[in-house]
Amino acid sequence: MSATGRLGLFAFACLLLIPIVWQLVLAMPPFGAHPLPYADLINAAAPAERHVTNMVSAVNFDYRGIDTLGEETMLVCAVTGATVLLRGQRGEQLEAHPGQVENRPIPHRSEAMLLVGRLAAPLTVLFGAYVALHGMTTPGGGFQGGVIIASGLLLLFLAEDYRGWRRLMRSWLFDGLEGLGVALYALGGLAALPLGLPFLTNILPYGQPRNVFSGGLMIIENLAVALAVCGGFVVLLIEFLEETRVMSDGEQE
Amino acid sequence: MTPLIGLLLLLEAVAGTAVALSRKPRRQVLAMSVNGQVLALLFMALQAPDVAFSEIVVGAAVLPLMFLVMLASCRMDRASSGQDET
Amino acid sequence: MNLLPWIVVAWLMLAGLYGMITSGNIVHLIGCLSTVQSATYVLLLAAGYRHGAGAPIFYTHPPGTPAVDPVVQALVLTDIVIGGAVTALLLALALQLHKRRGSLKPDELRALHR
Amino acid sequence: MMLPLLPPLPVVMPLTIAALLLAFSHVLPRPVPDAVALFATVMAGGVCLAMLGPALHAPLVYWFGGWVPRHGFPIGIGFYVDPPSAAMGVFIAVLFTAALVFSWGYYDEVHAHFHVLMLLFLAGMIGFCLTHDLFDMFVWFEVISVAAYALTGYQLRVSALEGAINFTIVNSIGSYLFLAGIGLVYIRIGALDFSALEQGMRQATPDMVARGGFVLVATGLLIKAAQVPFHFWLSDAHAVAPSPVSVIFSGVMVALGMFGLAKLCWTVFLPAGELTQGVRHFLLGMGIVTVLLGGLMALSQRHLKRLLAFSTISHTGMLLIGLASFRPQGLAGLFVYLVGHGLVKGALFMISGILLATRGGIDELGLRGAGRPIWPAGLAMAAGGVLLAGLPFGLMGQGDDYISAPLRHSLGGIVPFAIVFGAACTAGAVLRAAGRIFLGLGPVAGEEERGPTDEEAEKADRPLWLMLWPAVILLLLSLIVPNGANAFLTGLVRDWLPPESANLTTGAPMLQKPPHDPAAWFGLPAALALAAFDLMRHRLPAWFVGMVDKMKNPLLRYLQAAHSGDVRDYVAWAAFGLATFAVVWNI
Repeated sequence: MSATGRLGLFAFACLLLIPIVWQLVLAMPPFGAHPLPYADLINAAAPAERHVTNMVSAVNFDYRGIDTLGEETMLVCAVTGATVLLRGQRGEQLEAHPGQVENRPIPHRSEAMLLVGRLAAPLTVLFGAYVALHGMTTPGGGFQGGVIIASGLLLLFLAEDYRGWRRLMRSWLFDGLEGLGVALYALGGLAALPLGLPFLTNILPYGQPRNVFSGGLMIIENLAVALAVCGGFVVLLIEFLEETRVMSDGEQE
Repeated sequence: MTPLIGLLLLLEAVAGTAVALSRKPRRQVLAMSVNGQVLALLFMALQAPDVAFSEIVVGAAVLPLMFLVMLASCRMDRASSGQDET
Repeated sequence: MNLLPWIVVAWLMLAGLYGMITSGNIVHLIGCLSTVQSATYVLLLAAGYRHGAGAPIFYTHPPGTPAVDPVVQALVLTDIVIGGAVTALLLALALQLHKRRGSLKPDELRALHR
Repeated sequence: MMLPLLPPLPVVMPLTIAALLLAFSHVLPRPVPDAVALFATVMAGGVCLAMLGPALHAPLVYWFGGWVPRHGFPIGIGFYVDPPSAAMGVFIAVLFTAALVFSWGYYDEVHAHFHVLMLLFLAGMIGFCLTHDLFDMFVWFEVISVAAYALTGYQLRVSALEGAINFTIVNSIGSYLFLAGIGLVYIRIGALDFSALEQGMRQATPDMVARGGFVLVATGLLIKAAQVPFHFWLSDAHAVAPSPVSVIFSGVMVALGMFGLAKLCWTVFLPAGELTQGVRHFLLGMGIVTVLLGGLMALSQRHLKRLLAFSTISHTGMLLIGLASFRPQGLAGLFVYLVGHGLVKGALFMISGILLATRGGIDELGLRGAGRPIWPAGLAMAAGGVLLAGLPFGLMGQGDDYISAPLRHSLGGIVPFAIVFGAACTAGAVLRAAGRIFLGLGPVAGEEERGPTDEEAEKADRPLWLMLWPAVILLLLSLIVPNGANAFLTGLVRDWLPPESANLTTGAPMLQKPPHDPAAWFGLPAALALAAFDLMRHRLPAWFVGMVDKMKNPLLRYLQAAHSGDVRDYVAWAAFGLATFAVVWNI
């Protein structure tokens, strides 16, 4: 189809859609003032039943915990897929080779940059850990914390040069972290089965509300998500950054 | 609260449209980052701090970074194969 | 005012699709997906909003105070992960394609195609 | 005694094993991932089989985390193992087992990544079948999709990458539409569990918002099920994925979209009274168009896997026809046809994989006569072609009967014609390819011989028998129709039917065994005629060949042009499809 043909088809579709969408908009329940039975049920039940204060985490890790397992699974699929695609025949055994950026002078690494990187990286990782840890009580949790930790590790890249960074960041380590995170999530859920209880039953003591260690099994699942997400995103970032260096002679795309 | 939400909704409509209409990939990355930040503000206003947090981390930081890395890689590739375009 | 969220959702969806259809570059096309996805975020969170209610986090205010819907927030969190994962995968695909074809413009790709 | 604990296992077990495989992939010796993946798949299938028997008496309901509904309102996520879902689980595991045997030892380069992806793919599929929650369904469908995107581009060839990008973009749009639909449904009903949704919708009077939600959810599923005009991505993706992956794609992944749509329609939207006559006719029409178009396109392909991909489109259209009749017979036909087609098409993709591996090509013209040394594969391919023709035996033939029986006279009697037409085209295409590749028939004049083909080959270090016997077993399985099939099908569909349709008092079977469709006998002769026309055209009188070409070529050229490989076209078509669907719904 030509560009005009395409646009014409789309315009025709819009012409059909817009009146319907408008009708739909008019029929929508009033914004901010319609019943939310599911939400009310959870908001009323979770603080008492699970001793956590962050309802979103309660939904994610307990009431609808299997969704999160599926979500981590999907993340593993995507990361594994991206790894396969990017690594290709690049091969891993060569990753210790120094990377050089082509057609561009290697940027001079100033002392300030090095200092900022070395200071900011651990701080960011620490912040990520804090966010992950407080998932049961305040906004945040394993997912957000995991991504922050991953980006903290990326900051190390600014401080170390490519070779040093790559020496620290071994793919197998983060593959392992990712896999173990998901496995931990699943095993945490399976732990209830020998007792004759359903998958993901929260069999651990719930702790005190507003305490970091409240929520029982949710703490484990939260940790598992943090590991999986951190591992997954680091692998992604490594593989993408690998792409910015040239292939050495022995390698083929 | 409501005027703020209305304002942010309009802002999001603009930011989202900007993402779709920024034809040059590198400008689009910038638009995406802005879009992520606007979304995060909107989510804060909609009382969803958890989601705002994720959106800031993923939508406004990590994903644009991946786009940038990808574009950088393409540029290197192009430079090495002698073609030139942006 | 009450209709604004839904109008914005519809607008974002159509704008994203329009961007994709008129796109001249696969990377741009992938970026447009994020506009479509923003529409779903806004729809879900607007669905769970409630006037005058606080965040569903009972840390400073006690349980029982009105709060917005935590379920949709959990759904959007999942959605964000999905979006990020799919985008990363798409970028990886596009990157490899660029290495092999030297172009990411659909017209050029198509010209070389059959 | 163990039974109540079983439902999560077919999902959680492969998933855990995959995660552990990934974690330890660096230290595992080569055959371990193969063996472990096969073991996990067989176990998952075994668990589904173990649940199927009890489910025929009463569905198993499983609430994750022990969150049983509170005052009748679901608070967590449930798995609902009804007979169709358990049976699907078994079927999926069978197909995966065959594919894994077929690919044994093939993927050893990149750690265990292939096996990790396949196991997650499997877990996602079974989760999608068993879940009873709309958003959970979405999550598992995303798992399936993302695994599929990754597997499509696995071989890093240009065509594979392009196919994977088109696949990912179109299906992502489908996902977002699905999600937006969930949002609309949630905003109106405030629940996500299927039963709660059904009740909520029944109470809400016919409502624009819930209906809009359904349109979006259904469109999302129709995109994944590759119905016209949402089908464009399929031929790009299935033609380029590694053969064992194509087996799964065509065998069950596309059909799963239809399975999900059928489940939602029958258990949620139909009882809630959301399906008007107009919508049913629209879906029926869409199915018919898909059957016809898939068949025509299959006939005009020379790339064998692309040919098979278009035939998958045609046969998935059959499933939609079965669904759109909204009769118990049609539903039963959908299941039977789904399984039969999956087995046959899986076998055919394996044979194309064998050709890739041993003959180093996939182009029908380029391979002319090259198949003679591996003639057993040719026999299997011909058998597969004959089965596609829809003769009234085997699972596909049975499914044919069930699907066409309730529709013999609707829409002016076009349905039986469309079914025969689609079957004849796809079977004719496969038989023609088999005749050309394995018998060396149908010489083609010079220029065309070296057609535009990708340099394709798959690794050839596996013995022929290892690759061939899974295909043969799948073909044999598709022939088995046990005596009590109708009673089994009655049990299978009973759970989805609205309570009022069950004849509980008399205990008589609700599902009538349909008479054989007499039209089905025309499928094979027509297929043979189509194949013969192409293979023998140099012997036929020139005026006849010229006349036929003049009739079909303009149409085919137009269709070929529409399948441009440009993802922007596909997006525009998808928008058009959504718009027409919405209009029909709104009337």
